[in-house]
Amino acid sequence: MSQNLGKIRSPLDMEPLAIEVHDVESASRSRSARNDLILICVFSAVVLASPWLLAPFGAAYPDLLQRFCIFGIFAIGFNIMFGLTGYLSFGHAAFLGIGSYAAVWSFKLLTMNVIPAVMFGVLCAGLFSALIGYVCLRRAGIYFSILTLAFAQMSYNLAYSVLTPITNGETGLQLTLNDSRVLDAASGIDPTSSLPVTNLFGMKMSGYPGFYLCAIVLIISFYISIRIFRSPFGMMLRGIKTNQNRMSYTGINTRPYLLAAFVVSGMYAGLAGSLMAVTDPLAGAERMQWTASGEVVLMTILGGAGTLLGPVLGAGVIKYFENIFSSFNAQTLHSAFSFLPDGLAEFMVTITHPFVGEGWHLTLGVLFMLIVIFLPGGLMEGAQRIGNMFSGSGGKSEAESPAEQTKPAE
Amino acid sequence: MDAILLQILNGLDKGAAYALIALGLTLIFGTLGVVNFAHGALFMLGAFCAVTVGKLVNYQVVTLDPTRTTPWGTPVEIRTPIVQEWFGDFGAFMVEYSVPLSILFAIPIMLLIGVIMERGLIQFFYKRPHADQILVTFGLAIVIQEIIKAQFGANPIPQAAPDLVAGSADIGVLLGFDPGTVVYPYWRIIYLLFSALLIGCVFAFLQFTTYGMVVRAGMADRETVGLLGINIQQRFTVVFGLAAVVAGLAGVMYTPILPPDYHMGMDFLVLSFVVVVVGGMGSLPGAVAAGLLLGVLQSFASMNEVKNILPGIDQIIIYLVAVVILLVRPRGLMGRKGVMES
Amino acid sequence: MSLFDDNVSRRGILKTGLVGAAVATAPFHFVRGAGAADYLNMPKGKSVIFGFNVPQTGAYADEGADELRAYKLAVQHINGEGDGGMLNTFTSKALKGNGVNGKKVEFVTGDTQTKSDAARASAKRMIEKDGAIMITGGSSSGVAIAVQGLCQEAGVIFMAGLTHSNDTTGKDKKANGFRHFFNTEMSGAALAPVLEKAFGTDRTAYHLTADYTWGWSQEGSIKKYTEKLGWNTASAVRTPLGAGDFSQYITPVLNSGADVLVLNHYGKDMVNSLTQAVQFGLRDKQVNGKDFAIVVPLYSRLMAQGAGKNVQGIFGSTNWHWSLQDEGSKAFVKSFGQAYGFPPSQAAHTCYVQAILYADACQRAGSFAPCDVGKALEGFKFDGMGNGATEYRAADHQCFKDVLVVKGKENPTTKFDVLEVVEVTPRAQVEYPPELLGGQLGSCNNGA
Amino acid sequence: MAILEVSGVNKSFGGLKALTDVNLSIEQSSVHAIIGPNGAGKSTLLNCLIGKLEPDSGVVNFDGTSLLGGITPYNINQLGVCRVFQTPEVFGDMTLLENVMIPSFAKRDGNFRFNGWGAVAKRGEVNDEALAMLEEVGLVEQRNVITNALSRGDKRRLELAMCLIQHPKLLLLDEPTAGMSRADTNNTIELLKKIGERGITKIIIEHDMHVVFSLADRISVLAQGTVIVEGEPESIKGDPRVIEAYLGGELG
Repeated sequence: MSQNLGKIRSPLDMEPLAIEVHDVESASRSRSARNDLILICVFSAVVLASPWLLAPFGAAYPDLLQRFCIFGIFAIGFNIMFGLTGYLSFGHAAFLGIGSYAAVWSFKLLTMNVIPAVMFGVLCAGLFSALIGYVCLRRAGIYFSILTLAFAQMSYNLAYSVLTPITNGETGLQLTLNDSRVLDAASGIDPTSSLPVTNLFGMKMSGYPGFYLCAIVLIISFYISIRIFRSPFGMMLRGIKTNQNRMSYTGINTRPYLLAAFVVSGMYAGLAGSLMAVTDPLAGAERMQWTASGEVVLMTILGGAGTLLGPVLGAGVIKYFENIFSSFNAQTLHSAFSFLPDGLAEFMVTITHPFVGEGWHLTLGVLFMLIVIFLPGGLMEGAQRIGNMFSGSGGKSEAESPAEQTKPAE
Repeated sequence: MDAILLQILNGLDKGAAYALIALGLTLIFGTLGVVNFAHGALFMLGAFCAVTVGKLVNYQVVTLDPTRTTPWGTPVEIRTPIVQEWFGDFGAFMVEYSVPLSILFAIPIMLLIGVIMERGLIQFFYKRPHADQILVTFGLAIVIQEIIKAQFGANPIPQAAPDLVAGSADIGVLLGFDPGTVVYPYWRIIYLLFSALLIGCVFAFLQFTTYGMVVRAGMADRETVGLLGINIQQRFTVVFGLAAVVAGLAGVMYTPILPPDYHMGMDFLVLSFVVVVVGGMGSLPGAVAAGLLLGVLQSFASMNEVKNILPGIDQIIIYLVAVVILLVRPRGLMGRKGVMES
Repeated sequence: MSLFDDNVSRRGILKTGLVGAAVATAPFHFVRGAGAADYLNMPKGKSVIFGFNVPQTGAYADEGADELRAYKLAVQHINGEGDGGMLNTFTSKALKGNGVNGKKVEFVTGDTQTKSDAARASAKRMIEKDGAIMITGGSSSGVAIAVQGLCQEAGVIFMAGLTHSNDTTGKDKKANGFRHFFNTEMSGAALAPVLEKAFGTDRTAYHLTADYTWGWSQEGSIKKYTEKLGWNTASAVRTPLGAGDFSQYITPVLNSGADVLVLNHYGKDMVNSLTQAVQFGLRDKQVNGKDFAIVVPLYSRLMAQGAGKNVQGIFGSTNWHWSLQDEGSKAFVKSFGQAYGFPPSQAAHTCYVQAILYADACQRAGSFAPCDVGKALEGFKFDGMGNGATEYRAADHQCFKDVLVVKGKENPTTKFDVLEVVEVTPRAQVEYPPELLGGQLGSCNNGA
Repeated sequence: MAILEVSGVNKSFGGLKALTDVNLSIEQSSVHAIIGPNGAGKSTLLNCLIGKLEPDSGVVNFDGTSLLGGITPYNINQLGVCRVFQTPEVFGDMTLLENVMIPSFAKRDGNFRFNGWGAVAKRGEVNDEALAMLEEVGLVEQRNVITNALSRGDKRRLELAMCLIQHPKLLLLDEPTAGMSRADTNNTIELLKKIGERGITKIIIEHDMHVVFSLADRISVLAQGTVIVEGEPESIKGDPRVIEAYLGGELG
């Protein structure tokens, strides 16, 4: 790059630009590329090592770890729409559900191998999101949100009732012994007397292998999301978020950009949904309900919308709360505070009890309010503030890398 | 014909509830520019005002009778309703009419809750993005809901309408139908009239008081009103309180129709949001019209004749209508340009 | 408890420097452990862990809370604490009040939220993380079927809680799943004679049905048996789950010519639809010269309480009621009432019984291996658990026992005293051949 | 040769007539100023040229293509029309560099191109061109600053850069120097003159007569929605109708 810098001239044919500017610029460009590399490496390491890292927190069991990954993927995808374009979809859970149903049908009709199931799930979700996105993106702002909500609620209500032949209603679509599974049958895999399990070319996809599959997909998804963030496409999406009018007066047709982003994020949702079916081959209609869509909104904002890591972090925190806090009861609290003197332990149990077990929603509600009130940029903003605190109050580092300081936290 | 008439009544009834919640939502949005996801919770809190009053007037002193035991071997509890003990006939009257009486109780309580909410939380969010407002009020809604659940349990708590109006009226006779073909519960008729009255009061308040004038001006152009030097903050607080009272009273009066539980607010919230948007964000007549319209359509869609042709239509009709209206009329039935689009 | 003990011990290991070993083996515990043990989550220490998966939030939270109370009581009784409850009246005397197979029973809890997804997630957590040997509980058929499927795949026993749909032990039955609660087929068979006696054979019924598995199942069964009586079915309308206001579904009943309204609703839906039907004057109505009647085929005391006065005189069926006077019921009501101050619900009863039956089967099998326990449960005959002589039928893992037909009490003496037993329909009358409901059990799964 | 032909354009809002039979003919490479009192319809006219508003009747032809009849703003821009707004329309949450890169991409890649894989950083030529452009308007030092932090004058210069990088055929400037210091105004005039040398046709709406007379080749005076005078700057200066329009309305 640097050898042709000298030849670059101003578009208006003015004097050649000062070379130092370019040197600084290309250095910072390669630095940001290096930062991304470091980010993805650290991210991969943390994700793959999470069974060990999370053990002290009581979260190191396959089902929850899988959920962290799956909802991480879901939130990353949602963030591509909401974080980049600012369009708040309240119907993304529908695509997740569609991905799940499609994957389970693939298990039922074709094969227990996960590859076709995931592909089929992503494809179906992509098609649906293209369809719904095409209609909903005719409107912006809250009207867009309500349109997506309406479509998702319709999908949910229909899945719950008249579409039961496809969705098996409230019970959820399950595998049965008499499913055809034509590919498995053709390749001579005997139908056993008990239910078959999902596999990747013979490797069972439940438990830890299932987690590692999800983890690898999560890492790939994260990598793709970095690419999208850094691409001209991502820049256009951010431009739409910042000033959609200017975009059109700048010669950009925003709707295909939005639709592309919507479809990409719908496919992410479908991917997450099909992975849910891979790790647990049941697809329930509840995962399409508006509250499920609301959950991914919360995850994204909690972590930090528009940041790369935030949504994954938010998904992790919420799923952790849901699974761990709801399983606490008075007994566990007593043993947790048993190190305290009796009276104090009793007191601590009394004040914490309403927030755990069946009251875990209360914790969730309070947490959100605190985050939104004090950390509007989500957990990533919090992390950044703490980071700034430790690296001294701005000063040198800020001067060195103004880009990193002023861009949204990443 | 009789079936259609009944369905219209059903629809208006349901629609009135949507309209009352939507009215407050759109009032808050139009004046304060805040998307209040906790509005359903206010409706629910209103309903629980009635539950509280019901509990208070039915308060019983429990004494143990050691001479008799329950099947599980503990002494039998003797419950004495003290309100009736103390006040005699008036006490009985209070028990009987606890739901209508709750209105008197709910007005100050809801006003107070509204003011506390606005002063304590909402006012810090006027300038924040809508997403933040949605999130913080959603969090608040969850917190309120969980507190109510912890206090009153998860099951619905039925509230009886006064015996005088517990039955149903044969309104068909008035209109020339055969007796017994168009009967409708008295309480639902009362609810409908009450809602109309409440909507009327809100409009009158906005039309004829100086507060209302400021509010209307504020809905038209918030910045200008700010420049007039009027104490806009105080007005905002009052508007919020008013919206809370309207939602609360809707909740109080709805209790004999639907036994309240902690989750009822969320159930109504989503639909009310659809109503607000279909009516047009920030449009009060739009909210009322859309509420009633969607209520009636929902009732019609539930008729067997319709369901036989379009199975499942009753489950999606509201959303379907919302989609169609938003595509045909971009800003809802009566929305103004430029609201909430950027 | 187990959750935290686990953590504490793990921290201890870390401190003692066995970091590498502990950390390296932890995640593969289940994969490799499965090969090493005979079956999944084989208890190794002095205790065995039961997983209680009940709705703690959502529409059935109160039932879930009652279920949990019953489970805690059952655990106490199995471990020899408290007064022993129905263990004293249970005909099998295998349990000695010293735990099961010499191991103390501990438990973990999860929240089903009455959603299939959430229920499976919490069941998975209890199996994978907490090492639960058995999952039990729930208050909805959809959830029961979903969790039963999971337990079959994972290889643990599922003892269903309150689930009334035929499918649980019919179309969707599984070798690892067992149900004590009755089903809609039995409700229909038990209700029909009582309805005939009360309302005659010339009736036209109008069904409002909750639009999901259980609703359809119940609608089908009630239709089948009432039509056998000679009743007509005017219409069967599906209502969305959790509709809240049912007025738009009730008004068409008024002039439909029907003289009986069958409410195939449960929980909140039943409370609302019944209350509203009464408000619309249906109970005071005269059609075809007959008094209009409402039937609620599946009753629960908690719901009857919710509907208040509206349930008075309305027929339905129930699995168990606390006012029963047999020794088993009395013993259970006594120990439950003394512990919590109010009588148990049918959900509490069925859950308590399921926990005891499971423990007893393990004791008799001398093992916790699902296939051994399953064998011990299959065809098991017992009495003294509140429902008279009962059998766990081997062919479909469904308990067969007497069914209660109840009626809303006209003059309740306390707020718990809302239902009266009209008839105890003997088991023979509600029994059906296992092929009737279809499905395949498959083979049992030890998870190894 | 006229690059832009506006003839018989009418536009009313409700009962209010904003534009009445407006005719304009803009010569290629010329600088055409539109002046007039507040509320004369100047901005409305510009809005009709960029597709923000659709006139009720009339003809607007740019370089042989009609700009009316449902043609979208982005298509108009792709034809080579770019506008600098009175209140700067910039990407406030993005850096200056990104602000300039977006129009550059729009120029290069057309109104839509799904390029979600190649990194922006790999498109070195866009980056270099954007830097050069920022250098041009004197904002290169602040290239990594978030735009919202800029002063209004700087934002307008940035917006100018965003238009210039697209090499537009027609540049619409809506009060390009409003709110600028005298020094900044002079810089801007210099800058605009430089652009003039590149042959970009410009329409300028301006209240500052100093700016108008230093730049404009021709001037149209708009009052109450209609063009009352059009001519060379010298002839406009003394025209009594212009003075009357300003004094009768509001003094600019």
